[in-house]
Amino acid sequence: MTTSLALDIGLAGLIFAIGTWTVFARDSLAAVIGFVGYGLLLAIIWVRLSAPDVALTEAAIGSGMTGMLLLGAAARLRPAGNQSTRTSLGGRFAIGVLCGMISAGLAIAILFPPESIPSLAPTVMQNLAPSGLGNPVAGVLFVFRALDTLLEKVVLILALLGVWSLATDRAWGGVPGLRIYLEPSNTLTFLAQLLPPVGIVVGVYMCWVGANVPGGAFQGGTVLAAMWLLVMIAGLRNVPPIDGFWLRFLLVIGPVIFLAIGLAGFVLADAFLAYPAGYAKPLIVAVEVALTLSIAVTLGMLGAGPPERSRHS
Amino acid sequence: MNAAAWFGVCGAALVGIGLYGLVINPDPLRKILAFNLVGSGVFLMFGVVAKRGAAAGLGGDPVPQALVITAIVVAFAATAMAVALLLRLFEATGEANLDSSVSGDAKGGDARC
Amino acid sequence: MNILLNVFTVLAVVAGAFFFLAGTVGLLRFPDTLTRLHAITKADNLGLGLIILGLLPLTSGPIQALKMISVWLLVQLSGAIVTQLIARAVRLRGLQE
Amino acid sequence: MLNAAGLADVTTGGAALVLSIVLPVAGIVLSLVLGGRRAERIALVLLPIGFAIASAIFVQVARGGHSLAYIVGGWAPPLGIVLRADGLSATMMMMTAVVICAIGVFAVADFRTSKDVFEARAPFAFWILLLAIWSAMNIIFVGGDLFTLYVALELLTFAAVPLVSLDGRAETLQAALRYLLFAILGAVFYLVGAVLLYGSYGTLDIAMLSERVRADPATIAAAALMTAGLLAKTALFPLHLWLPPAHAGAPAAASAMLSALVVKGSFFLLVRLWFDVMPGIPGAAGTQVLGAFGAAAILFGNVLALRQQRLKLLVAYSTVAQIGYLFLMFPLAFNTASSALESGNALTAGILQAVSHATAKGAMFMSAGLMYAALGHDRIAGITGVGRRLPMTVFAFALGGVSLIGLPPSGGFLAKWLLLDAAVGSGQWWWAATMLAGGLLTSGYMFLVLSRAMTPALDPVKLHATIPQYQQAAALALALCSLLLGLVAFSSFDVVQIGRPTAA
Repeated sequence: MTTSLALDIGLAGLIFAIGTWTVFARDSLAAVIGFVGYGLLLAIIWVRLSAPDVALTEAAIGSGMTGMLLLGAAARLRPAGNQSTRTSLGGRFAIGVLCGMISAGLAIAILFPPESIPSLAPTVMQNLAPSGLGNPVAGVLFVFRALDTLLEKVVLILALLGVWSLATDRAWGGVPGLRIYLEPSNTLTFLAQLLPPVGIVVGVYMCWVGANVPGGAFQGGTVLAAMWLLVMIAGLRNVPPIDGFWLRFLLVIGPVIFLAIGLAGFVLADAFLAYPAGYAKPLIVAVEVALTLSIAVTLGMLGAGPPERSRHS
Repeated sequence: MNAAAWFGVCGAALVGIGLYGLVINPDPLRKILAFNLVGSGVFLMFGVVAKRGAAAGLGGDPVPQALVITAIVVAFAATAMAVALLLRLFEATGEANLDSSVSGDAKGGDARC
Repeated sequence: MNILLNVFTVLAVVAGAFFFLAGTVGLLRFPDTLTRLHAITKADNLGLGLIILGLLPLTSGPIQALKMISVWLLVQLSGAIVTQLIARAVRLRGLQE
Repeated sequence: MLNAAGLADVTTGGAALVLSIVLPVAGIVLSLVLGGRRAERIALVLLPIGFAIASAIFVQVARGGHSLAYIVGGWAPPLGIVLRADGLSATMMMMTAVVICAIGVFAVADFRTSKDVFEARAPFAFWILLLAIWSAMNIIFVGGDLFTLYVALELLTFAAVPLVSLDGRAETLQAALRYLLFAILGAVFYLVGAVLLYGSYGTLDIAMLSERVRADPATIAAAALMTAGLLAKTALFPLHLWLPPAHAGAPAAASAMLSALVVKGSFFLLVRLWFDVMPGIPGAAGTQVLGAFGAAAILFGNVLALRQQRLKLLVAYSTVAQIGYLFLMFPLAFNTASSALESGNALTAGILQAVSHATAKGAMFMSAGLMYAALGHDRIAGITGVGRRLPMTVFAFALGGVSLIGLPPSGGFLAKWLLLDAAVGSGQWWWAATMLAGGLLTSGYMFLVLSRAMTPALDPVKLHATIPQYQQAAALALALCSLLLGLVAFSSFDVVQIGRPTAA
């Protein structure tokens, strides 16, 4: 057994241990904090699986943004405690056996791959050149399976609409109350002044290089969203009301441009979501830039929660 | 067994443990957390499939990798909506429960503790 | 020269790892929030700093080295401020646990 | 670009498939940025256009006698994504268009932005969600790629859950959260299956998978997990617990959409999976198990419906029962000789049941909602005499019931007749017995409601709100669709079978 294999097994074991702990921990807040650490370790596994794009996404969205939402919720729900009844011992045992069987089945399915392992990697590399992209993952997301990426952005927007729809009728069009409430303090303000310039550079960089090296609209957009949330939490900028024109505009600019370029493909190229020969890369970069903005705004507003105060009060 | 296979087993185990937590834990927040465990386990298995398909000078098959990115974003959207619903439910009833029947007003009839 | 640099890398990384270990033990074993914060900041600042210092000779160029140093600086910044905020919260709400 | 020459004939007819997806999406983003009551106007403009597109696809498929396809971006599978519309998709798309349009007309009265505000919460959200549901349903019907279908499934969930809690009452919030947890877990199960299939076959395209699929452990595990996930989303007994509170608690127009359409989305994926991707995998035992769940759903759902005190809950439980009928087609379509699922009359019957239930249930939820609005409550004990005041509404409710029971000439009759015929023909009399018992129970609760509604009240019924004629007309139109659907028996050919492997 080589050292690196031993380290990988240790990493997998550690991740499983933390995952198990988040299920059984008594305190919800502690479990959520464990989950954030779990997400960061998972990002390392993704690097080990030669998937740096996924690692960035997991760290930014799977661990960072999800962790922030869950932390805010755990802090708010703390006084609730838990009055519901627990499952009986026999029931727990039966469910445990069932879950164990599912795990075992999945493990067997993944441990015995077919004799010839299928892969689309060669096909992707053969067809990537005309698009001018250097990052094959970006190629799959924006060239070969652009429809999925477009729909996924619609999913995000719908989730935001769903969150907003939970507001009271009176608060509609008003300002979201940030879930994570911190007393204003000088140190936080200091951080919110110092970090965003760096963060914005990082976010823009991630989006910009995403066409050629790991990174891209989702990762960059998440970093921008985090910076925006930080500035709002520190009170340096107000949370915008949800019916503001610019907010709505930025929210949809990504899918709108994506859709427009896709529809133009009917006329200028040979199909919907096809790029005219020679213009693929600039068009994809345009889509990525617009998507980064939209994703930043969507994630930021998802973090801020449903509107709680009417604009005028 | 190579490292990827171990990660695959880890993913399968995470699906099971997450599923257990999702069914057993009465607290909705912990259910949401457990759902994220199940999701990450599934993604990890997809990552192993990608790693197995390493070819053409790439460390892994880029198609499943791209699909995982999409799936992570979708799972986040689900979490965001679930958390918002949960907080709104807590605000409306003062408790965060899925199994007790809640009524419109917070002081509803049943005094279960 | 090369061997010297390698020895330097190993020493610095091992020292950094030691601080991480110590910080983790402190986080788990110390009695209250403030002392735990004290332990974990040591791991952050010194441990990460030493590891990055040790890795600097292995970087492929000044840009990469700069990136790694900026990682350390950012961790310093966020670590210090978050610690400050937690300590403040503890002071405001009284010592718990 | 990949074989551009060979694509030309595939892509020309298929552009309508893209439009059927993209148009509602464009409506969603436009509504968000323009805001206010323009969301309603955009939706109302898109309703007829979308209807025209669905009709065009339906006519093209029915006339041409073969399925349509569109290769998105010019990238053929396994790299790219194909949209396909066979007879199955065209039928379901047409059904969705009809139901959505009726619901759109119905909802104009309930989701109007009042004059004194620029934008109001419920109407704004409702009209966008309506478009989102339409788009998601269309993707599910024409998607040819298992992952695109996963995204569509999630899109459907994120459109459906906010509809449940649109009222904002505590119990609907709870129902919505429970629904969301069921739905996202179901989707994750579906995704695991897709992962395993990709790992074995290197493609997610349905047509390519159907050629490559083998009965190895990974594939069987994938089939089982995907089925379980989709059953949770379809609310087949015993995974139905989330459905009644969610469907009964939503506003009438939303309930109609959830019960008529949303559960059909995951059901349709199940049909695709079992009939198209892996007809040979489930085996006799698998189909019998699925049928048994269906039979249990019929009996259980109907008995519970019979015991409900509230009209909307009764209608919701009847959905649980009617979903059961959909699953009887699996054992009945199973051919023991070839040991595979065959697309014959049983498949046609199942799809017909889906379509007639969608139209009937849409009508029934609308009428139940109108009675609720008129009386201020929906206690079945208190609806005495409402038949006099709202004859059109009660008539629509009754016609919907006719289809649920399976009386001629309704679509429900034809569907159940075909199922019975298949059950008797294949010697599986136990399904026939279940269906007959289910029909009796259904007539029981329909009689209970209608006899109350038609009994003259002692003192005149006071209506809390005036019910616009067009709302009643929308409900009645859907009910008539369901009633007249049975007449397709007189047409000589079967649209559902177009593009099926065995039909050619």
